[in-house]
Amino acid sequence: MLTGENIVQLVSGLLHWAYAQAGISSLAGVIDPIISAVVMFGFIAVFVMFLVWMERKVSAHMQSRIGPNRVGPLGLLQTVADAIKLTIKEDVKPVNRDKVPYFIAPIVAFVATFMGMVVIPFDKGVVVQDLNVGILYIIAITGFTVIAILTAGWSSNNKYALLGGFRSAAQIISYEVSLVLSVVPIIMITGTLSLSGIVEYQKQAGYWFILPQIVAFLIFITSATAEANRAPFDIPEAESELIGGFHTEYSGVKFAMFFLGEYIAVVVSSAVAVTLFLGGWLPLPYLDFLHIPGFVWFLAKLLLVIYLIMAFRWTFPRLRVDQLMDFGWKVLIPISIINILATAVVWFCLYGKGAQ
Amino acid sequence: MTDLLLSQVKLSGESQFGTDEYVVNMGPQHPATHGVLRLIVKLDGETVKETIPVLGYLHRSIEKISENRTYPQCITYTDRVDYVSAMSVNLAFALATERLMGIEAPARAQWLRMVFVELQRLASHLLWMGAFAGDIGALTPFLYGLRERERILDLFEMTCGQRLTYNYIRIGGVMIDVLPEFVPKCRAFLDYFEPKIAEYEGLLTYNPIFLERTKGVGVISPEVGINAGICGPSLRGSGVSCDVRKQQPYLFYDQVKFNECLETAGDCWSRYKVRMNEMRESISIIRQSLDRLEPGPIEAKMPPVLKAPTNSEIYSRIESSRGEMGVYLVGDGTAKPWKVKYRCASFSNLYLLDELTRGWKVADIMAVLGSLDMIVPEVDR
Amino acid sequence: MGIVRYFRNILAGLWNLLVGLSVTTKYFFKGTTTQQYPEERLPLPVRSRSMIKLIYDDEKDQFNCVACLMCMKACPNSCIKLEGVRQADGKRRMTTFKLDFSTCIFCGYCVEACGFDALTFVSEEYENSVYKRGSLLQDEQAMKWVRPHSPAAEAAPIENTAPATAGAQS
Amino acid sequence: MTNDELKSKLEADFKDQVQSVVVTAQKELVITATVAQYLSLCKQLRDKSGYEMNHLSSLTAVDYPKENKITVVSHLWSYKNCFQLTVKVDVDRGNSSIPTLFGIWASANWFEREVFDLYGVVFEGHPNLRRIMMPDDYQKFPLRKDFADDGFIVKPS
Repeated sequence: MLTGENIVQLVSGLLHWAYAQAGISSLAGVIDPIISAVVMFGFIAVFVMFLVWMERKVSAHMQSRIGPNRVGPLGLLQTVADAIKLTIKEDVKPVNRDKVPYFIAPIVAFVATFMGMVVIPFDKGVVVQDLNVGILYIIAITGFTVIAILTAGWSSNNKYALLGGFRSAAQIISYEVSLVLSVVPIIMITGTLSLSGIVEYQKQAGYWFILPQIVAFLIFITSATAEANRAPFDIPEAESELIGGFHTEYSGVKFAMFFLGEYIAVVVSSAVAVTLFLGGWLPLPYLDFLHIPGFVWFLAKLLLVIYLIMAFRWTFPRLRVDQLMDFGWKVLIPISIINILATAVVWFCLYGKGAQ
Repeated sequence: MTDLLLSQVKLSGESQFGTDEYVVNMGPQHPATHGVLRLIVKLDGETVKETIPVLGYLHRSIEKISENRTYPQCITYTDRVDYVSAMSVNLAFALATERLMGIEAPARAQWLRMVFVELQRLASHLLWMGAFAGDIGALTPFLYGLRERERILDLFEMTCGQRLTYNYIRIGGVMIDVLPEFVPKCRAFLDYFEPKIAEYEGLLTYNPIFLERTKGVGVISPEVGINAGICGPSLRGSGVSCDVRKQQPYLFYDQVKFNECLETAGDCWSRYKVRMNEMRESISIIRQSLDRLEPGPIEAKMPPVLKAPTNSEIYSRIESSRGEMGVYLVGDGTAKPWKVKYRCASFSNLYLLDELTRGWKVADIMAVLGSLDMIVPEVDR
Repeated sequence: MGIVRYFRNILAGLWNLLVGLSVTTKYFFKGTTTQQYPEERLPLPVRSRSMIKLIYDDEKDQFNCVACLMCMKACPNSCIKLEGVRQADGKRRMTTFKLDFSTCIFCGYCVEACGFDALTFVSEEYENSVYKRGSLLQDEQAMKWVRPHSPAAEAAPIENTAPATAGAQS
Repeated sequence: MTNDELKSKLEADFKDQVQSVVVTAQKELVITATVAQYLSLCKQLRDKSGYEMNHLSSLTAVDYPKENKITVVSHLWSYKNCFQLTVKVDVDRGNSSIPTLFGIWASANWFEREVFDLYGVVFEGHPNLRRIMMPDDYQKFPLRKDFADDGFIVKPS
């Protein structure tokens, strides 16, 4: 039967056979992670290009337009063309920039979000590193973006960029709180921080956490949108106010890295949402007789959540910076705390001491 | 202006760590200023301390050029005064000239003018709605607005051959009679368009984010609004009855039934709501005008060369899409006007921007600017 | 009561967000309204003021223009320059006609002022972009246009019904 | 109230505060005042019951080089009583100076700046009398009839 786990075992078997042939079996511990990182990078690059295309198509159809349709079938290669264009484009730099931070910021933005992908389980056993503190790791790693954005805004020597950087710092730090708080009930129920463990729990429990934890799901999606600087929370790069915000002065490859980073952040947060609330690689109820591999289910759910985030972007206006703070601190955080308390009370009543 | 910018550079003398004003120069090229308006914004963090509009980047001296053109030739320039609502400015100039020279346009021409001016109001409000939503961050209504606007422009093109600068409403009548299929097509458009307004409202009106951004922002009180010369839908949002169509009826506006849309709060949301309601009223006016459209001549009998009487002058006002549009003409007995003055709604509405944004956030500048429905060529002329 | 209002506001907000999402979702599944320009071309209305042409009478083998200069006087931007000579038969004929399309605003006064059916708008030719500014200055050969002899095309794009005051002024 | 009634009312109310009240051939009511009468006249027109001209619809100027004068023209409108008045004041072309209406109608601010910019009429007491359309370092006054246009304005043949 074709499952993600089988494929991984097959590939790793082949690799180890190859190591043995080459006589470098002792280096497997070094080469294996490199290979998985490269595979993950290739996957994420292709997937993000697809997402950019998808966003343009989704927005176009929502607006009664056609969207990209010139390069390749249905315009699928449009983003490839754009990526090539961005790569070979002149890198315009402001003269009075702060050179080192200006150079490092896009790299940090890209790497920090990309590192989140490491613990995402695409299928049972298909994960680069199944950390037992997966959620903690993701939340910690994605927090790096704020440093990148603040550095970019500061070092660009541009007033719009600086404003964007400040806004981003305030926003991401505030929404980090509600993001964490919305995840807490899941951790309380499952008693594990490992993403794979949470999916396994949902499999055994027979329901997905979106049912008992719909409030947490909404808060998580909202906070994740804000974390990824997506509309309606895109105030750091609000183009009608701040031109481009923190990336006003970036062009070429550096801009592409910010751009890529934003989309990877969307992928990571959607993947976490799928894992936590939508049962990860589990098939839809009553459809498991189809024997569709788990990673297909995972990707389907992932695209659904990403579509939702895109629909938000193309439907809603943008919040003002102080209203954004109000919303985060006065609505999301209280509700998620109430949610935690309610979950605790209900689960205590149902299961006594706790789920374990 | 340079002095003003230089004065910001000086450090405060009292403390080594004195704070400076954060001066952001928005425009002339900025996504939210709808053209080449420049705003010098002094900030304290995110809070706006002062907004100084710098005008003149689109000053094309239309008033000076018009002094060297004959009266009919001036109409081609009125198209460019407010290109989003060119029919209204055509009408303003044509009406002023007719009153100056004592010409009376025939009834069919008057009804046609009403149809086209109200269609233009729809087109202008649609574009405004899209731009306003875009300023606030919702990008989709812009496309929806343009989609419907295209159909209006198709109606215009079918009739007069142009989509933006029509030169259609002329002195003493209109340029050309409508085609026989115009009336059914126009009615079909109105039937198609009317339910769309509810869709836009579904996207925006009670959207919580939209409400947050517009409710209570940029409040113009009636007294301040009147005193500062705010006019049109922007003043009607404060509850002041100021519709020229009601107060000083021109064309046949006294013969059609329509409501003057008023809101009381005076904030951005009220101004938005007034314009959305005005679209519905415009549909009703167009329907009534189409009903009353009867065959007849479309232009008055006029001398081949139009000359204004010596020492004659006229100040004639209409309600254009953006508010009160006045044309002041002074005739000197020749075929060319001695003086032309366009009193434009955008110019007087923009005046209050500083007061409305002071103490608010940067993003509110865009909301207020958008809600005032400002068109830069009309400001600068 | 404050708490009730707090939650009611949140729920009402969520509902109105859903209303907005329903509009965009509806259009997501509806067709598009875009035309793909170079491949799909919409026919322009016959009255469309797209390009000004000088009518050439191929039966008489001459332009209809008699160089009465009415169009030149009517033009608000003085972008028309033309000259004419009195021929041996006593009739005036246009010799050179220059229209600077870089300053022309397609107001239509010249076509309306023309009393000799010499100028017309054509709706077929509307791609007026050029690579060099100089090529916007067109002469009578570039603007030469022979009216098709099919009856359908007999209807002139813009009939000469506009106010007579358009021209005849200095 | 017809224009003629209004005219006699105006003449009665502002007997020595105006130079003349005329109903033009175009049926418009035009008040002519001197520079000295101008400010108090406008203030009374705004405040006096029965007039309440609370809306300064437009303020502009007309240049008459032959008579060596610039006429500052204000168009007033009363939202309450729904009638229109035109107030004209002649100022000298060379040394033009006139009190500002900013204290009466705030909208006069930019209108007067525009008139200053394009005609060179100085409004005394104006809070911010700078050029508004033309560049700050511009020297000429473009809407004056003797403006040398430097070939910018194409005159029709």
